Amino acid sequence: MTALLYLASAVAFIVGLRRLGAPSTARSGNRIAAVGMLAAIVITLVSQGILNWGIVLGGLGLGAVLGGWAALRVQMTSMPQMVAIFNGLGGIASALVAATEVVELGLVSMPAETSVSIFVSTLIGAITFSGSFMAFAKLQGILPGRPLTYPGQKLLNALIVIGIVAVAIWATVAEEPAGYWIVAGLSLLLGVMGVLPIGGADMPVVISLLNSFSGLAAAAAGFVIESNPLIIGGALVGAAGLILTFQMTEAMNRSLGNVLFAGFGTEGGGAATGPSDRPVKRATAEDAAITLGYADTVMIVPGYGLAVAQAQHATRELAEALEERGTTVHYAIHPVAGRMPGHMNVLLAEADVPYEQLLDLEQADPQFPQTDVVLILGANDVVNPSARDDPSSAIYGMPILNVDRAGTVIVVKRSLSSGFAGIDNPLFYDDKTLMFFADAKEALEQTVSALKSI
Amino acid sequence: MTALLYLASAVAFIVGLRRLGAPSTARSGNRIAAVGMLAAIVITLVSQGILNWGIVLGGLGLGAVLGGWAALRVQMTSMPQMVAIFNGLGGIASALVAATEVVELGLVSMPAETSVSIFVSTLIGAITFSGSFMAFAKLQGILPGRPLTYPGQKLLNALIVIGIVAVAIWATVAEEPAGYWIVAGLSLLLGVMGVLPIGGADMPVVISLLNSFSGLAAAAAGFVIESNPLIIGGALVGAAGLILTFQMTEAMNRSLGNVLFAGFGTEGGGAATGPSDRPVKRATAEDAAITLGYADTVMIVPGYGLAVAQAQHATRELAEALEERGTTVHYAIHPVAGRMPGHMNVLLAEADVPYEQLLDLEQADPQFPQTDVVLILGANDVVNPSARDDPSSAIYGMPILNVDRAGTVIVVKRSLSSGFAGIDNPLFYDDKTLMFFADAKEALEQTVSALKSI
Amino acid sequence: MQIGVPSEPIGESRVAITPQSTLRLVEQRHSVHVEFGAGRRAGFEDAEYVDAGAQLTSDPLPRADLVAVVGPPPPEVARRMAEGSILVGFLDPFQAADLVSVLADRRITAFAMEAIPRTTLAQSMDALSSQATAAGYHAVLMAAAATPRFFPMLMTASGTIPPVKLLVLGAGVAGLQAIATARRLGASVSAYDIRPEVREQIESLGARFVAAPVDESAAAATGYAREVSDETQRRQQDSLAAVVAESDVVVTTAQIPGSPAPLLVSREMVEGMRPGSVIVDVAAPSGGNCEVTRPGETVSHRGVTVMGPLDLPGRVAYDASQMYARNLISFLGRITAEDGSPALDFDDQIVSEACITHDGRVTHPVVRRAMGLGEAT
Amino acid sequence: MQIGVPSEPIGESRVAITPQSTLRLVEQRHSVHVEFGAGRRAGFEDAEYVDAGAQLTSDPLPRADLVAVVGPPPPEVARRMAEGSILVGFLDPFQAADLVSVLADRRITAFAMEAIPRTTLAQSMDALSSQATAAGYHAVLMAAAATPRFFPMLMTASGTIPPVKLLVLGAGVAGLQAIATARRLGASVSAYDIRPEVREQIESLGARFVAAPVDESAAAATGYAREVSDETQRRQQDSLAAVVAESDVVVTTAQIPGSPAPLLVSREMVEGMRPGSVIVDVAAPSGGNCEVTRPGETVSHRGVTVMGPLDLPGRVAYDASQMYARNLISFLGRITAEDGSPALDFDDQIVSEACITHDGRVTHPVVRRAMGLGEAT
Amino acid sequence: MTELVVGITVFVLAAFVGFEVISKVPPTLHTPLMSGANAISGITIIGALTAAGLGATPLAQILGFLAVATATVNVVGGFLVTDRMLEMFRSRDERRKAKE
Amino acid sequence: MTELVVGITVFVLAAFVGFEVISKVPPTLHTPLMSGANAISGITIIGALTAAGLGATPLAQILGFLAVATATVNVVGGFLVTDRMLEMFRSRDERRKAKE
Ligand SMILES: NC(=O)c1ccc[n+]([C@@H]2O[C@H](COP(=O)([O-])OP(=O)(O)OC[C@H]3O[C@@H](n4cnc5c(N)ncnc54)[C@H](OP(=O)(O)O)[C@@H]3O)[C@@H](O)[C@H]2O)c1
Ligand SMILES: NC(=O)c1ccc[n+]([C@@H]2O[C@H](COP(=O)([O-])OP(=O)(O)OC[C@H]3O[C@@H](n4cnc5c(N)ncnc54)[C@H](OP(=O)(O)O)[C@@H]3O)[C@@H](O)[C@H]2O)c1
Ligand SMILES: NC(=O)c1ccc[n+]([C@@H]2O[C@H](COP(=O)([O-])OP(=O)(O)OC[C@H]3O[C@@H](n4cnc5c(N)ncnc54)[C@H](O)[C@@H]3O)[C@@H](O)[C@H]2O)c1
Ligand SMILES: NC(=O)c1ccc[n+]([C@@H]2O[C@H](COP(=O)([O-])OP(=O)(O)OC[C@H]3O[C@@H](n4cnc5c(N)ncnc54)[C@H](O)[C@@H]3O)[C@@H](O)[C@H]2O)c1
Repeated sequence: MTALLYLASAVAFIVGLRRLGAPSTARSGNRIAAVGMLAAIVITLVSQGILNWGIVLGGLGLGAVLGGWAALRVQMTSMPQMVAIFNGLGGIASALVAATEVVELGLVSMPAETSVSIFVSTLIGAITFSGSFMAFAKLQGILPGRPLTYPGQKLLNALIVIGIVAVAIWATVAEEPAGYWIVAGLSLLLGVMGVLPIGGADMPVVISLLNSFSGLAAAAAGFVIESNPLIIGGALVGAAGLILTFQMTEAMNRSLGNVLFAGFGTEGGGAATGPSDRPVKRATAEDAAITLGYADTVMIVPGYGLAVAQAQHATRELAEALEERGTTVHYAIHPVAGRMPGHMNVLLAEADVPYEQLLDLEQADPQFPQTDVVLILGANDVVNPSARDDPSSAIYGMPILNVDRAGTVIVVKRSLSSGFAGIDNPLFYDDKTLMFFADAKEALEQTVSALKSI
Repeated sequence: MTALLYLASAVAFIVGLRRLGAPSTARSGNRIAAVGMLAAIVITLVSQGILNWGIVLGGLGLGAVLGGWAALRVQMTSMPQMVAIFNGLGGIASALVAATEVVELGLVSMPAETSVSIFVSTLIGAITFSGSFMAFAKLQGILPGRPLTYPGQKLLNALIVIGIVAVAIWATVAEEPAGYWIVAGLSLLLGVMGVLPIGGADMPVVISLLNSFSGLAAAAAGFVIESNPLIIGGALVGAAGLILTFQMTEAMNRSLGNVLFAGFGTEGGGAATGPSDRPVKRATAEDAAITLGYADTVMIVPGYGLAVAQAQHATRELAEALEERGTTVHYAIHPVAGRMPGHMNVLLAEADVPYEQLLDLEQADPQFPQTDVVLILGANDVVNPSARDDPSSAIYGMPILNVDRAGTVIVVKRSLSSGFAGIDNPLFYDDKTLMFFADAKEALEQTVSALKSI
Repeated sequence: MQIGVPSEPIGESRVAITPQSTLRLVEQRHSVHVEFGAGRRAGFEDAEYVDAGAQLTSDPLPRADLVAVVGPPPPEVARRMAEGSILVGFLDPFQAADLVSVLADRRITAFAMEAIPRTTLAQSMDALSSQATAAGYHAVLMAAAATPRFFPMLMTASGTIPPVKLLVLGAGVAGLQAIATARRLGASVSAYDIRPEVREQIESLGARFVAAPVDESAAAATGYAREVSDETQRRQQDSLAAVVAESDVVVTTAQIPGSPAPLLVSREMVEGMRPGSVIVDVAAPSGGNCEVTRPGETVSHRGVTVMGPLDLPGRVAYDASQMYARNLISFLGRITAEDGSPALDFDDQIVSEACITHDGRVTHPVVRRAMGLGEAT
Repeated sequence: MQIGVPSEPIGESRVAITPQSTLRLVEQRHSVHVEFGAGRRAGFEDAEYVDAGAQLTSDPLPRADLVAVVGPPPPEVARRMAEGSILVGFLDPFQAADLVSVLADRRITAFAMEAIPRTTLAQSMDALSSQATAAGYHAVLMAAAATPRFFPMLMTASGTIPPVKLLVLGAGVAGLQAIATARRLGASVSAYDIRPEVREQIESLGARFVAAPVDESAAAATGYAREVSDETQRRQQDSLAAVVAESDVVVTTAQIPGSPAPLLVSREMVEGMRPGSVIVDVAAPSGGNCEVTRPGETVSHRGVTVMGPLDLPGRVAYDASQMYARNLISFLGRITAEDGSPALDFDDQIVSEACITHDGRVTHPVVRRAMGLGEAT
Repeated sequence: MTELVVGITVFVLAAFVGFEVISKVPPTLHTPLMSGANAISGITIIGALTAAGLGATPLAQILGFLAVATATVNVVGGFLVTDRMLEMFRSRDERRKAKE
Repeated sequence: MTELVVGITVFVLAAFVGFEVISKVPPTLHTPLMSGANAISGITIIGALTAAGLGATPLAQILGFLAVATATVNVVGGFLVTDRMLEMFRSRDERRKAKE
């Protein structure tokens, strides 16, 4: 009966994970998984004949208070750090479960498989713990974000790995618990050393990988105490975390190996640096699709790049797809967008964009504060806030579309290079701006198809 | 060790099934699953300590010869019937495994779960068997395709179900093998009676559902003989078959309940009847996408319906998507397509279709025999073969685009209704024609997005 | 057959046979005799005809078995044709009674292109459609050139220029082509026709349909509109007045075969338009749809320019001639045998309906009636 | 300020101030005095001016603090203006030396719209761009109306009509607009410019770029092209000859500020074109890009129609005037104080560069040089 | 844990894999996929082999023989027929080669 | 079957479910999904509860206590923080309501 109840909570995890993968179901997915977890805890408390109620309830209470407090207090921008810490604690918990087993039973006359499970659980759990805290430190700025490398680094790490394996074998054969603690220590060290050479911008990938590890650690702990729910939950997270890690590296156009061992990573990930060395937020077609798809009002600002990419048809297509979802779409046409008077009109008329959707500067500008998302397609000078803010700018005084008054700004262009006026655009580095680097036509086509799956 | 080898073949099934779901991987998926099956058979022969080698090898040999012969001889058009037969045999095999157990052990002092497993396996296996053969008979025309209904039908079927349950309980409690055979007989009967009221056109759905059943029967047999590979394989197919069944009914815009119990089904499915009561082959956006996506040369024939739907932009989009896949796309413009001279030119120019891709009647007509797929978008009269073949037709003698000389023809229009000339079009009933009933714009948009996932 | 191609009268820039169509005719074993300079005004040089296999001559008429013309020739052309020969072209038989008499007198078999039935089968001979296509296209170009405004919308550093509002009245072949051309140029286009089924066709070109009275029975079996009652006409004008008043350009194309064009835009409606507005009356040859129209002239009425061109297809002479020649050749296919000799089959609906005079008699029943002749026997 | 708007000379249909812009000026505390009928030819009625707050007068000149014109006024206009007042408009100072002298004599401060620097900031005053937009648009309409062919491709029962091949030479503001307009009409468009960066702009309008010599250094810092050597010109003509020969329509717009327009299409090149082809020379006002062009006339050379219109923007008078008036008002903003009184800040680059005469002296250095006056002191 | 519980756990997990493994399948693949899945359900053959191979009574042996034979038809025929159905999805290149 | 074999079977099947369950996830969901999965990996808490609840030696009890506490932080914090991240995906209607 207990086993079946555990199975039910495993099912909750599966369903929850699945729903977490799509924007519309993600919230409910998380809650379903949480309910499954609560059930698993209750089942355990009821069925396992707990003796040390004080310890158990104390631990639960302390953990719940700490976890809840941290989760509710953390800033939105520090979420990844928080996840790293939680993940590290989960990892160490698995290692501690194994350690308790060692403390209680020693390593004497233990079946090989149990011994392997114990060492795997400890190894992975400890790596997860120290690695996650390293990631936290890098993200939080406690450690420098740049990769920390030194000669012989890879050799040293390899030696640690060999050491762990050797000690583990010795400890098992010699039935020597001290060996266990050495392995635990070396594993903690390995976690630290492994994350050192990875750049701060790649930390989300590292955390995701360590998240997969913490699942594996839990599964290993499951083998140790012969508990199917642990194996199932652990394997689930191990596999899902791995897939997710690959998807993250893919979205960065990197390979996992490259992230872990290439010894760079200041670029890529959530941040990239421009010619002015300031970081910008990069977005993919999926990001653009989600941001646009959940907006109520969208303003499209076309520029010369739209003409170069001949993206007029794709633009109308995206607008139609958004309108079908109930979003209000307008176009803000700057008087000098493009390279000839009426350039944008020619293109949009060709794509059959209704005249009523076109707003000129005077009509569009008051709209921006009420606009959820502005989508800038290959425009640059005409949305450059320096014309408004920077008296030293060559275009100071030119009327611009004040897109930075809207909620979020997505800029589609191929690079950070400048437009006709040849000057840098502070808009790209704005906090509310997402840069989608691509040819406008391709970007739009990708966004349209991404929109269909959200 | 054996268990792990079985696990490996189960993995082969999983991977195989997954790959079967996408056109590009389907063939390899089928082969991977087949290899897994071969492995499972070999493992069984090697590990189970077979005593009756003659019987075993005889059965294997006979089955292989029969199955191979049938599979290689069957006409492409009779595939669904063949699948029905295979499926029925698979179902009965599971029932026979359970029966053997009963014959060997009787029902004496059997644990409740084993008894339940035996009855479930027999029930489902027998239903699958007789139901599948009924489906075969309907598809093959041995039985009439129309639903066979009579008053009290549902009541009778309900009585059979109650009878099965009652007898099974009695047999288990009374430890009476005769009861087993009664259950088997009633189950066979239930399969026959259940399929009777379902129309011939719905048979593919029935076969798919029975396919899911045969998986469940195998899983039940697995519980009987306590074999994990059977449970895994059976559960896999049971679940996958169920999902597939839902997808099939969804593609027909029906619910499963409606298919099984509504007592109709001459329409829908693969065939629909037109005003002239001749059947046409219906296609969905996915069918269109696959047919187009795997063609080397596509000719698009636009007509007045394209103009009505204002589908010119969507058309170019589809053409571009196809060209990206390496397909050659041209447009065949009939001189009087539309409602004014040059109607199609106006629209396609607006959508920026390159002039070089437009072929007039004289240029296009010789191309059709070398064209893989013709996509007709809201054209009717201008592709009506009566103008060529039927001297009594009002348009006899008008030059047409001889699209029926191409490999496959996809016609996109909203219904089977006639065009400007008000006459029926035999092209729609041609064997090589797929009718995609939809507004041209919507149809094209759906096809473009379907194209992305094949 | 010997096919003669005379120069058209002054004012007609098209030509009945082009060098390209000469090629085809020669292939079909005809010989083609073209008057010097006949194609010049349409953009075809004599040398091109020669290259295509035609003979140049100063007088193609007397020797020709068949004479191909665009517009109705002066009666003296008919007089100089060989007795028993064939004449094909737009003959305007209702207006040109004297021509018809001469044709009958000289036992000439005359076919009027405009009398060819507009059936599906005869589409390739439908010169009314092909020339209306040219007319509708050019009418919008004339309007665009005459309008002191931009057709398309432009948002520029010098302000936003709204698109021109263009209204098309009568959306047959010419009207639809006008809609398409105006839409290409970026105008905001509305259109109206009395036949209700045209609504869908207007919308299929991306234009708006103007809600004004439609007449379910307006479409006769032929697909043409019928003449409407004075009452209907008044209601039409009432409903259209507001739309016309806010239009910058109006292109009218409404016609009723065999009757004068319906009056759709009254003098007051013109006066309700903004100065600078433009009306192009494509129906001018049959009297015009606008009360102010003076066929063949451009008048300015209270600041509104009203054009009533009579030669619209001729302003696209090159392509209009190409299409016309194609139509003509397609019709010739109906009246010639394999070897190129004439073969008139009056059981063929197309041939019989197109025939105006044959064997000394006026054969076309409506023309007979118009000329006051009795029923044909 | 009292702003005077005289009627333009015959031949100029635009007007410097429109009723809409009158509204704005009145808002800015100016009073506007419009000569009777000044807007008539552009489609603006006197009543509209009155509604917008203008005063009608038979002579707006003597009382005006500022006189707004489109083209260079005859010297007597300057003579009748109040001493010390301001004149703004296209003044053509290089050609109109006598006007400039009179302006200087009467201590009039004269600003030439064409001398406003074409910087990013001055885009809203850039009347050269706005009027070139109108010119490029209308040039294509003229070409389309004059061509005996359909611009778009048509596949009909009367045969397939290929699209017209249209070539644009010089793709500045007018050229790009010509490309866009021709593309809208369905022509198959190619274009060429000597400045290499224009290639991308041409392609951004869906036209083909013609491979002919480009000059990396052609674009001066101003964004204008420079005059090229005879050698380059010959090479240009050689490379263009084949493209020109197979074009049905050529629109030329190449200009070099302050110099005569470059010769791109020689007489032989014209003779290499098919009869019926059309050339519209938008550069006619500065001499034309075609050797055959006679500015202000339409000539037919061996069957090729060559048009050299001088009043292209005036043919879109309504919208061209609207844009011009906007440009003018935008410039006025630079030379008036909050309260509407004149406030000339010659440290402002735009004001100083646009100024031709001030306080009795010719201030513009290039004009001084052209008039043979010494360096300004 | 009892065999039953293990069986149920395995069954549930396998069923989930089955559900998840079939994402949106294009209708043209419905029949081949059904056919392939059907062949996999022939896994019951290993039960049949055991039953036939170890059956003691003649009746059991006959039933076992039938079970093996029918299951084998299902397996062999099923995979072969699926492969034939999938001919059309050979890649462009394969087909080009085949055409030559 | 041994516990080990059962464990491995269950592990493999669950891993497959894990692989399949994550289809193409939009990048904006990467972090929340990671965070949610991380919370699920806190299932190790049931091992921790057993260890702490049944530990006999003081050391085991201390380690058990730590295990429970850390695992609970992971679970509680993980689910809560994920929920907060997912705020932005509330449906249009929910947000409209929230705005009012
Ligand atoms: N309208 C007129 O009449 C006229 C005439 C002359 C000059 N101008 C000037 O032109 C400028 C117009 O402003 P604008 O904002 O429209 O254009 P812009 O400032 O010139 O910027 C265009 C941007 O488009 C991007 N781009 C180019 N090709 C692209 C492609 N295929 N896909 C995506 N992006 C692409 C470029 O960035 P990447 O290279 O990073 O992709 C570039 O920064 C103004 O400075 C105006 O003064 C206007
Ligand atoms: N070109 C000319 O100058 C001209 C002039 C006058 C007449 N005609 C005549 O018009 C005909 C033209 O032939 P055609 O093949 O182009 O057209 P057609 O024969 O009139 O057929 C058009 C088809 O389009 C379908 N349709 C309508 N709306 C649709 C939509 N929104 N989405 C998808 N399909 C839609 C209709 O079927 P559903 O209702 O089932 O959707 C209809 O059967 C010829 O008979 C020709 O003689 C031509
Ligand atoms: N069978 C064929 O394939 C074929 C070939 C060519 C044309 N046609 C059809 O023939 C019809 C007539 O063509 P046309 O352009 O030569 O006609 P037309 O030139 O005689 O008339 C032009 C239009 O004016 C409209 N009209 C007449 N009186 C009106 C009124 N009072 N108010 C408003 N509109 C009025 C008519 O309905 C017509 O659409 C069209 O529908 C055309 O599609 C059919
Ligand atoms: N800063 C701004 O925002 C702004 C504003 C308006 C115009 N401009 C730019 O100024 C430039 C000139 O504009 P314009 O249209 O007034 O120029 P223009 O009228 O002086 O010349 C028209 C075109 O002819 C070309 N040309 C000159 N000699 C040629 C030759 N020998 N062969 C081929 N082509 C030749 C020029 O390159 C130019 O493109 C354009 O690039 C325009 O984009 C910039």
